[in-house]
Amino acid sequence: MSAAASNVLLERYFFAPVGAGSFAAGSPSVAEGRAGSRKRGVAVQLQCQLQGQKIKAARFLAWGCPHSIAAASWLTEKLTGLSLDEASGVGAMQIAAALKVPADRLGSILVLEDALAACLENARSRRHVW
Amino acid sequence: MSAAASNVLLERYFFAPVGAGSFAAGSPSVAEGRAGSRKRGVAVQLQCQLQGQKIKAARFLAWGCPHSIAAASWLTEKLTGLSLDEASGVGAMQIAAALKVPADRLGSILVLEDALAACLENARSRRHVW
Amino acid sequence: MAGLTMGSRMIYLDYAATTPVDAQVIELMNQCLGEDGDFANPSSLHGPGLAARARVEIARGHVAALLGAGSEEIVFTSGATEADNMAIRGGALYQAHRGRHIITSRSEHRAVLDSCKALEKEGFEVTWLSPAEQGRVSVAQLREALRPDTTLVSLMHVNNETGLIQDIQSLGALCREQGVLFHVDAAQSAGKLPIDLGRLPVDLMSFSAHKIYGPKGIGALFVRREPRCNLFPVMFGGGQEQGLRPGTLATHQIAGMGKAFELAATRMQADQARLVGLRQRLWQGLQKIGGVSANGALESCAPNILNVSFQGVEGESLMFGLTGLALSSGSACASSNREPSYVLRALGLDDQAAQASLRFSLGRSTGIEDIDAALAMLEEQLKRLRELAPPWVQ
Amino acid sequence: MAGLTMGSRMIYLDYAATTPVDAQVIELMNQCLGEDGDFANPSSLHGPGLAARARVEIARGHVAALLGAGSEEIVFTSGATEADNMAIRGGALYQAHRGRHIITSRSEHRAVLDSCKALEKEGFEVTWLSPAEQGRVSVAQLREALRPDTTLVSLMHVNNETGLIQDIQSLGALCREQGVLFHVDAAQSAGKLPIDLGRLPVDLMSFSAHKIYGPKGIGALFVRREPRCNLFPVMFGGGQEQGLRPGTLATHQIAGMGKAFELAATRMQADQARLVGLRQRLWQGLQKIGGVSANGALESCAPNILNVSFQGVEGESLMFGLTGLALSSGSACASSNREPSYVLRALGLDDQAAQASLRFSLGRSTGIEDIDAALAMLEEQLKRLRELAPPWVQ
Ligand SMILES: Cc1ncc(COP(=O)(O)O)c(C=O)c1O
Ligand SMILES: Cc1ncc(COP(=O)(O)O)c(C=O)c1O
Repeated sequence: MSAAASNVLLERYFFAPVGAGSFAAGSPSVAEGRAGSRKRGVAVQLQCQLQGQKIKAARFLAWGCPHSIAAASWLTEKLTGLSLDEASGVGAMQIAAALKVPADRLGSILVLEDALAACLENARSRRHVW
Repeated sequence: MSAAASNVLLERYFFAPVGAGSFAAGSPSVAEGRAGSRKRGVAVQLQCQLQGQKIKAARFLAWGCPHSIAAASWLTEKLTGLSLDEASGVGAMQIAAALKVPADRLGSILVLEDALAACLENARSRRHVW
Repeated sequence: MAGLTMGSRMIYLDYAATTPVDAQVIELMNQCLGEDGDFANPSSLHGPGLAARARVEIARGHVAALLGAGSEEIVFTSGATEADNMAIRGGALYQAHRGRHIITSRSEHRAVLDSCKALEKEGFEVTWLSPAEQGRVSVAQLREALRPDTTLVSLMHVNNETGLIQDIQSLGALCREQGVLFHVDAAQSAGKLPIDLGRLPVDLMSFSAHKIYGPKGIGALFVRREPRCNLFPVMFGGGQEQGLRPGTLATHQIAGMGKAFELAATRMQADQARLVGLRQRLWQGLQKIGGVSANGALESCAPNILNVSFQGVEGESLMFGLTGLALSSGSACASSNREPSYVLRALGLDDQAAQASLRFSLGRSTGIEDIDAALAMLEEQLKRLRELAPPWVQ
Repeated sequence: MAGLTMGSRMIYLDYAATTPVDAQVIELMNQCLGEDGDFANPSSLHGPGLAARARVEIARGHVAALLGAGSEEIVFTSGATEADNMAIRGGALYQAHRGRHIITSRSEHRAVLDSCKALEKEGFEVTWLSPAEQGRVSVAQLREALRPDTTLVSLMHVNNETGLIQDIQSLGALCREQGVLFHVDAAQSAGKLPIDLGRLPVDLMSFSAHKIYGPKGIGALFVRREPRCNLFPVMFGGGQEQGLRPGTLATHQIAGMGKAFELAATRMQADQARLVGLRQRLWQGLQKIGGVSANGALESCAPNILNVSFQGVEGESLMFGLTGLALSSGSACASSNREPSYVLRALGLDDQAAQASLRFSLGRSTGIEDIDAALAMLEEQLKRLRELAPPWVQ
């Protein structure tokens, strides 16, 4: 319903987002990262369910522009099956390119990148406990 | 073909002018008056064929706006049968009222009045000769 | 009633941005276009020109009649934007020898705001009133702002984003008392609320045809004759429209505006009564969904507009999600850029709340089933997007 | 060919005042008006808005294509009058820091003359060139008028009264060489003469739709991008048209203009060749009647216009007598008042000769039989009025 409507991937991940939701909180195998705020116009929560070094599954919650929601969804799909090291190689530019995010929306993607970083950081810090 | 087109008398006397033309020049029974010029935008020539004190017939030639042509024609009709004294009672205001001449065209009618005055003056001056 | 749906069940609820042109208006416009119609230049003195001129003057009469104005007080323009520019710029420049202070409010249409800002750059002083609750400017507030060098006050009748109705009667009375020109942008009120310029203390009033089922690209400025209101022209040329607005008169556009105003005169009461009912249904439905607040008390707003803030969702995603609804999140003009509505900001909303607001504007073809379908779509998207939002976001 | 006759055999020979709208243009306009059409606001971001926006951009492409311009260089306005105002006022104000001298000619359209006069009142200096033979401005004349503080030159392409074609290529080259903005009013030439803005040294060019079978009330200004030409806006508001021209985009008007320009591109050559022939027939017929002189050499004038002075008749009576002909004695804009044409005066005609001049302007529906019928009417009235004139009048 805007000029962006011709972006097929954007529409798919926005209207039928995979990975939407969250895992039961407090599980030791779930790492979580948050970034953004209402004031910034974007807020993302990313969770990864770990199996050893691997991301078995990922979930997101997002509040923000359509690109931020779609990108968060796309990211959960992307992360699934990656090792933590591989996951930390996924950056804002790759996400933006995949979803054809316009330049003026890169800010939202950077917030998403922050959430991923926080989540991976959280995952690594948890590994000590196991 | 202008805003004045709704003026029936104007149209009648403009498109089918009675009294158009001139009498053979130099006849002792024909008085003539001229007024106006190209520069003024109106020029009228009025001739009266006299029979004693009476105007037996009148003719005009006119160059100017539609009102001036129609008014000159109307005047020749009006003059026919009048005595010279009666004729000198016919003035610009009467002509203008009869043809519903708008205020911004009264100048043309004043030229016509001048032509009438000159014609009657000429008529009176000729009476001495007879 | 059929409801105005387009393509794959698109429900149009953006009548305040623009309306479809009424079938009777279209028919009349078509009579002024082609070889067999009155296509000639209304300034030409030949027969076809006079026929076109007659069309123009009939239309002028209809516009004047709806407003209780004299025909000679109606100047056709290319729209309300141009009328606003003419009134504000033209009025201020004409009065510049008396003073260089003008007054307006922060929630005016951009045509007014930007006209005032342009004058500011040229050395005029502008007082920008901050409307109080719901966007209303009070007489006391205006009185306080008036100065000996104030020459013009510009305040809109009905706000295009919230629908708020300004009390132009009282505000105008104060202006008249102080000998200050009073301009009112009535683009959103003409044909929707009764306007009687025979009684209203208004010197200049702007109108647009395309907000009431007339064509886009045509409007008018009311310029009072008694007491006479003089303007400096903003455009120069062929001397049309009493020297105030040059350019070949667009017969079909003017005729269309005249017809639209003529139709509004007969339909206004019934139309608006029906819209009050539909808006009520919409508002009740929204309240049932929950997490909503109206930007403006319904009874203070024009019956065709309902502006609502939605809690717990981000505005752009809400709009993007509502693929079946054609409506605006800000004013239509502002909606090409992503800045939050300055009108809602002026009402005290923060950026996010302003952005998560929708303007529902209803019109002649809106039916009950459109309202119900819109509510169903809203409910679905609101539920989905609220569930997607992290609970820790305020 | 049928010929455009109205009511009781009215022959329309006033295509330079305005043209009827082409049937294909009307059809397209109608697709943008009603509920089932693309009536939405082209600035709205919803589906219907985007559909309307697409119509606008397609039209912009057609206008640009006819002129060899880029789409982004076309700004839609309410007509050539507004475009002239924007170019002259906007250009002069933007450049005011560099200088306050502008140059134009005495035979421009009133939109240009009056825009320049308004600037004169605001402290700008204007050099009013007196065109030489036939209304032509020479490069030498322009060179002499240029000063270090000259910022803008405005000269028209085709004169609306005489049809004279100005050598804008050479005049523009001089302006470019001197770093001076060059504005050209092309209301009478677009779609009639080839214009290639890719090559022409013109910075700003004004257009109107209703002179080439498009609707009245819509036009455009070409604003060159390279080298970039900047303007100060003359109207302020919603930011449409790159901030240069506010107001809701009138989709049907813009679409209509686009179609008219698209059609002109395909028809121009054939149309004009035909008109050259018809004009030749008219001119030969007039010469046979006698007592006529052409105001402008035919080969220097646009093929659709023939301006003729008639000896021995007064102008208003000639017009009044020609009930079956719809044509102009001056420019259409000037024809509401009775002042003799200032363009013809500038050519050296006295008041009476200027007034006893007719502008014949031919168009797509003009046929041979229209020319012959017009000649018969002219012969009859000329004979009659000349006989009515006292022989002692010069
Ligand atoms: C209050 C108000 N004023 C002015 C305008 C501009 O009107 P127009 O599109 O006729 O220029 C609008 C609508 O866009 C409006 O809502
Ligand atoms: C040369 C010229 N410029 C400007 C105009 C004005 O055009 P518009 O009627 O589109 O404002 C005209 C026609 O009236 C014209 O002939």
